[in-house]
Amino acid sequence: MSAPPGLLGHYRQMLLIRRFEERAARAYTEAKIGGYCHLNLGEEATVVGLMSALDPSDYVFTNYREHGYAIARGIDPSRVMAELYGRSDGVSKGWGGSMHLFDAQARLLGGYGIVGGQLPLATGAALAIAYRGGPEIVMCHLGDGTTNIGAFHESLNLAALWKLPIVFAVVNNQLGMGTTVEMSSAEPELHKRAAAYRMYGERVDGNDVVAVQESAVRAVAMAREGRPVLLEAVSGRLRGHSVVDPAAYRTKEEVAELRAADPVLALGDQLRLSAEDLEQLEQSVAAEVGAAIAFADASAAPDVKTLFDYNYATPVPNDLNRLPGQPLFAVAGA
Amino acid sequence: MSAPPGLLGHYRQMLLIRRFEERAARAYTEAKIGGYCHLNLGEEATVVGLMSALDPSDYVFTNYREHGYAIARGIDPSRVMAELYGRSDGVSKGWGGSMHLFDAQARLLGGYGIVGGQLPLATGAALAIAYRGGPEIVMCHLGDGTTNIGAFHESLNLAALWKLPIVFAVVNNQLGMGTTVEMSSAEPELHKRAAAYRMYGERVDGNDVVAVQESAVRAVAMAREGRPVLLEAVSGRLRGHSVVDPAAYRTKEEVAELRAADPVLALGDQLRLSAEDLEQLEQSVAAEVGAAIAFADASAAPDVKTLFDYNYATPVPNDLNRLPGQPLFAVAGA
Amino acid sequence: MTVMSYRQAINETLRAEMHRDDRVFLIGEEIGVFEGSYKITAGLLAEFGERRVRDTPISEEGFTGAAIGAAMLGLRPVVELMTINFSLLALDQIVNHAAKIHGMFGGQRSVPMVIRTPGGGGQQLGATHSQNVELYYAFVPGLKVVAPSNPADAKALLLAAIRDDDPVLFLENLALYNTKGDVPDDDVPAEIGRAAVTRAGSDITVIGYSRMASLGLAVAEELAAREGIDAEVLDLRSLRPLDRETIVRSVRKTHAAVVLEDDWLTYGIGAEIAATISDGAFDQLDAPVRRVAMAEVPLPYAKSLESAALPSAGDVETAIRQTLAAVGRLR
Amino acid sequence: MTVMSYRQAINETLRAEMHRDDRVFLIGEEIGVFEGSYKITAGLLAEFGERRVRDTPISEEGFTGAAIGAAMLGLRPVVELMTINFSLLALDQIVNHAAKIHGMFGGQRSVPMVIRTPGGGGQQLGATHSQNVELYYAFVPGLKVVAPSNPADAKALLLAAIRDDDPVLFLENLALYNTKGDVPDDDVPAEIGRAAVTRAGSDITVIGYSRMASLGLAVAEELAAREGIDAEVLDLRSLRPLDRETIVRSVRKTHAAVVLEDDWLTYGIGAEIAATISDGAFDQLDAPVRRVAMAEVPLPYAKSLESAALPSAGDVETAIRQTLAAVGRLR
Ligand SMILES: Cc1ncc(C[n+]2csc(CCOP(=O)(O)OP(=O)(O)O)c2C)c(N)n1
Ligand SMILES: Cc1ncc(C[n+]2csc(CCOP(=O)(O)OP(=O)(O)O)c2C)c(N)n1
Ligand SMILES: [Mg+2]
Ligand SMILES: [Mg+2]
Repeated sequence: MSAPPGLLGHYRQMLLIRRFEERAARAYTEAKIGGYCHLNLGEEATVVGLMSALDPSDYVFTNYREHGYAIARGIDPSRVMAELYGRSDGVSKGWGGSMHLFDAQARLLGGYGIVGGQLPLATGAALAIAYRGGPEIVMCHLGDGTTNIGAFHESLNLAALWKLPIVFAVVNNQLGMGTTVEMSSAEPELHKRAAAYRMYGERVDGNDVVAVQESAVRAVAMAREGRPVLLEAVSGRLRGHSVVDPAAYRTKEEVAELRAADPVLALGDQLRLSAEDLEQLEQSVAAEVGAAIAFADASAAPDVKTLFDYNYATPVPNDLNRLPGQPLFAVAGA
Repeated sequence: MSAPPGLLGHYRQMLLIRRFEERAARAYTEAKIGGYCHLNLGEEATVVGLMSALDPSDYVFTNYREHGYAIARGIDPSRVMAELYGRSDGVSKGWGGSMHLFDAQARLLGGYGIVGGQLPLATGAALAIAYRGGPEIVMCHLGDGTTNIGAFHESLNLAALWKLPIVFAVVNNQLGMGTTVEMSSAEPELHKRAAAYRMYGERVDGNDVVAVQESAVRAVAMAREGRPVLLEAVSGRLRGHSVVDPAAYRTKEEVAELRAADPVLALGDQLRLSAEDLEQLEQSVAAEVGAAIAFADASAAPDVKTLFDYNYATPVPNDLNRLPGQPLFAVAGA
Repeated sequence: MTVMSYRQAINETLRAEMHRDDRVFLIGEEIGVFEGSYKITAGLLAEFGERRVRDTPISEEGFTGAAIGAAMLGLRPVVELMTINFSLLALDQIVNHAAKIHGMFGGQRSVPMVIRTPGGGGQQLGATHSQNVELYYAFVPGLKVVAPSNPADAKALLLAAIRDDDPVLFLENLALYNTKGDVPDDDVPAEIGRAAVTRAGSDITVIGYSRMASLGLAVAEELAAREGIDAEVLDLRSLRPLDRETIVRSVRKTHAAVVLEDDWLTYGIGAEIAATISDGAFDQLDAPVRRVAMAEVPLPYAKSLESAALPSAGDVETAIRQTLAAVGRLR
Repeated sequence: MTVMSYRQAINETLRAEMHRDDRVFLIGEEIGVFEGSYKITAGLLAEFGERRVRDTPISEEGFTGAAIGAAMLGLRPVVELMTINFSLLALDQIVNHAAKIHGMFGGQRSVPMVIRTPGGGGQQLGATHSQNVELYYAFVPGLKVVAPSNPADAKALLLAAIRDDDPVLFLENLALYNTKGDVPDDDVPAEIGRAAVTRAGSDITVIGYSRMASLGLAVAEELAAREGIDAEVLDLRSLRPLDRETIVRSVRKTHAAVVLEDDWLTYGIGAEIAATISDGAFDQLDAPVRRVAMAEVPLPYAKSLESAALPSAGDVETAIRQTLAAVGRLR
């Protein structure tokens, strides 16, 4: 193949995320996946660009729109899909679902469904690194809408004040559900909010994987020196907020614009791959996604006997392991 | 007297607050006042300068360090002192105490003890004004330490986004309890935090009542046009965080510096009052404070029968009006 | 009477109240352009415009507090908190401000506002999105908490809540939104603080609220039809104030009780109901009050585990049968 | 054994644990330079430096969450929340994050942290600063909640909490800080999840925790000395898990119970205790369980009202006497 190997690798990863997400959407309509399911469709360049800047020893905290990050982190897509299926071989053993992917080994420390909930946690992880004098950094992803919640302010202030090794990466897809960034942020150029903390802030084109990677590498290097960064990558969301959202609030023009800026197609064009190479790539990706589906389908649902297995890390007496129909005390006469 | 009448009025008000607070401190040590008691000593120029910019129809939301604001609002110091005494003639009928002064008539809508709690409320009051198309504005006071809490971020963003008629006035006494502004705010020039909301921010010398008034008048005018403002007045706290805090964390030099910058003394000097005029002023202020103490002392403690009087504005059945020793149901055999 | 869904009952009541009173306005995340995460506010932005239907940034604490402030100035905001799980971020504003302002300042201002929010599990939303934490509000003096279990009550209680001068938490339930029922066409507000006897009976008292009141009624009807078990069913409707009188009166008649709740057992809402019964009907109770409640775990995503952890019709039936057996009244 | 205050017991235990384990560090508002709002951390900044004693901005949600994140990486933070009232601002981090992380992710990481915070009224701090909302934490699976009532337990439970791998809320009480008692010199952690019988007796069981356990014991001792009433007193010590076994065992012996709590009655901690007793000792209970609890108002500032609203020794005595009278055991 003719493209630079690094970039080709990015492309394959972006394509894998694309096909994984499309397949997840289908599985959702087939009722194989339940709950909420938020996809990274349209954000692939941002996802891959950001994650490519990290060392394996770095930590990642992210939100509920995180399948792509897990895959880009090198976690087996089969274990990700199994989690979406709620199966025991899922990354979170079926306890988390789409919104709560976690892999301690890969140092992907969640997957959080409460908007902004990951920010203080990530800040604390960075504090732990600084406390120990470790060389790692934390990358914490958040959406544009998330910059308006109190935890954003408190976390960035703490990180800047304490000079923590952390990159706050805003994935600005310009919408929080149906609300535009202009409707929700009084300063819609989100990287400028770094000023409130004397923090370095930067905006990058989130559809350009190379640009994102460059910015992320710079940000990660700063963070490693104890200078936290607010990095904003601007992209778009190709579908609704979650699988079930038809996104009726978007005009045809907007959708057309988004399609035209599709980062996967754009990188594909840029790479000038032959039809053959492209086909081969698509097939290898399809095989991987197919294997993930097969793996997820074959994996067992968690056994009800395990319901109380994770109550506490340190077991204690008098913990109540009772199913809803069971009496609190032995029933007389039953 | 030779000084401009406006300024003399300011001086008298500042002196009244000074003497009121000193007397309150004494009453606290005499156990006439309980709970926490935070004084405005050292902040008199800021208090009077800010409040002088308001119309009577404007609304004020403030925090637990608010005796001075109540007095500057024209509320009878006797009713303020009676509240500190926990008496039925207090502005909050003895229910609030020092931290929770409230006078609906004077449009001083509290007095809040939770740091930052007043910010969303004040923002909502401004929203109500905008909703009705009224000409009023809201002034909301907060301390420097309060700029680090989530509610600050959320409130300023809402106010800017919705173009609300509100002035956020940061009373920067450079300390939150024992923590310096540099230890707590990654951007210690607090007015600059307005940038995160494309809001106008300004810093003024809080020891200069004329400068504070000028800035406040400008801010209030902007707010009245739907342009919220973050106004920061820098002053100092002459004593501890509350009456019981000896402020051991402060060096002698710092204290000396604060004393040298005492805004009441400075304005007194500037006004070049004759010893006679000064004495007369002191006496009239002392009489007012003395009357406040006498009034508070004479006011009755709230009757226990009134304990459940404010449970609900709209009464409903089955409200539980039970004292701690009373049974839930009639006691058999009792 | 019109048959409509719980969702529709809320939507129409909001619309009617907004027409009736200009002080009533809606505020919350995604309630306008998006028409509500659960489409409760569908059509209202188009009908009333942005002044009356205010989309907010993701700032639960900020906009809930702003609604409190607006209420202090005499408006009557109806806040939507997308789910009760997110209300934890606004808890300080609700508990330390909305609930306190009337009393703490000696009754000078009230806070006439409604906070609408759904609870409920069973949708595979995982541990942070499937909680029933109405307890956090029902515990707090100064608040009122209502929890309709059917469309008619949704209307009547929402009318009451909007017209009440105090802060009212109006608890909805994800699992009820699509349930249908008769709704009176007239505007008759319910009385906050009163439970309802939704089925009169003499064998045992079954007590619930929200989804569990509806489930309890369904199970009771089935047991009556199938086996002639004659349960009395109470729907609490109001969690604060709590209608102890109606509860105790019923149990003094039936001499047995089962309490149904969708939250965790230990310290859950049912604990107060059980304690109240054991106190007020002490000499009339023939068996311990049985509580049916969620398993005490963060609710898992996997369907197998989630189903096991949540109270089902079968669990309710088991509890009723075992309690009747204990009092020797199982036919 | 050394006689020391509750405050001192906590201070010394923190110091000892910090010496023992470098992963233990303190984080909170005003704990360093200011030495703690209630001086619990006095001397520790000077001894351990800023790395181990971290003063924070006023950001309850942020620094509590940061402690959780640090715990996820293996540190053992001890958070001070200045009072439990302010914990409401950190509630989402505690309930939706600290309590969930172990279970929701399938047990991959635990959150070994302690949150120390005092509750309590009676200091004329007003409605927002005088609450007892331990219920909010005791209700939540995934958390552990302990509440020492005396210096020895403060030490033993704090040792246990710091060495435990789960998030533990360690409830202190403003009214107890200056109380003194014998404290063992050895480091023997308590077992979390066990109540203590602080006075053995046969006439009635008196149950409390934190301040009310200490008050209950004092009243029981006085009634014994004065009138020969022989009450058994239980100190719950752990609110989650709740030691139902010890509670039920005692009441099955004494056949009567009074529950003491400093929070609001309806839905308060005592409701679960009463419900548990009525269930587990149903056939052995001779009178309704009596609850002594706060009046259901936002606690007023004025001393006259505050005193009336809070449970006193007199209230405890009344409840005990009336319950004994009800069972015909008042001598
Ligand atoms: C505290 C909280 N409030 C509301 C929600 C519901 N919610 C889930 S995602 C979302 C929008 C988030 O927007 P953004 O931060 O831009 O992220 P995106 O979904 O676009 O990736 C909202 C409001 C939530 N999960 N948590
Ligand atoms: C949410 C919350 N956290 C902590 C406190 C305790 N507290 C009261 S005042 C204060 C310092 C506030 O500092 P600042 O905002 O600068 O105001 P100042 O007291 O200097 O006027 C603190 C931490 C509180 N009342 N509320
Ligand atoms: Mg977005
Ligand atoms: Mg200050």
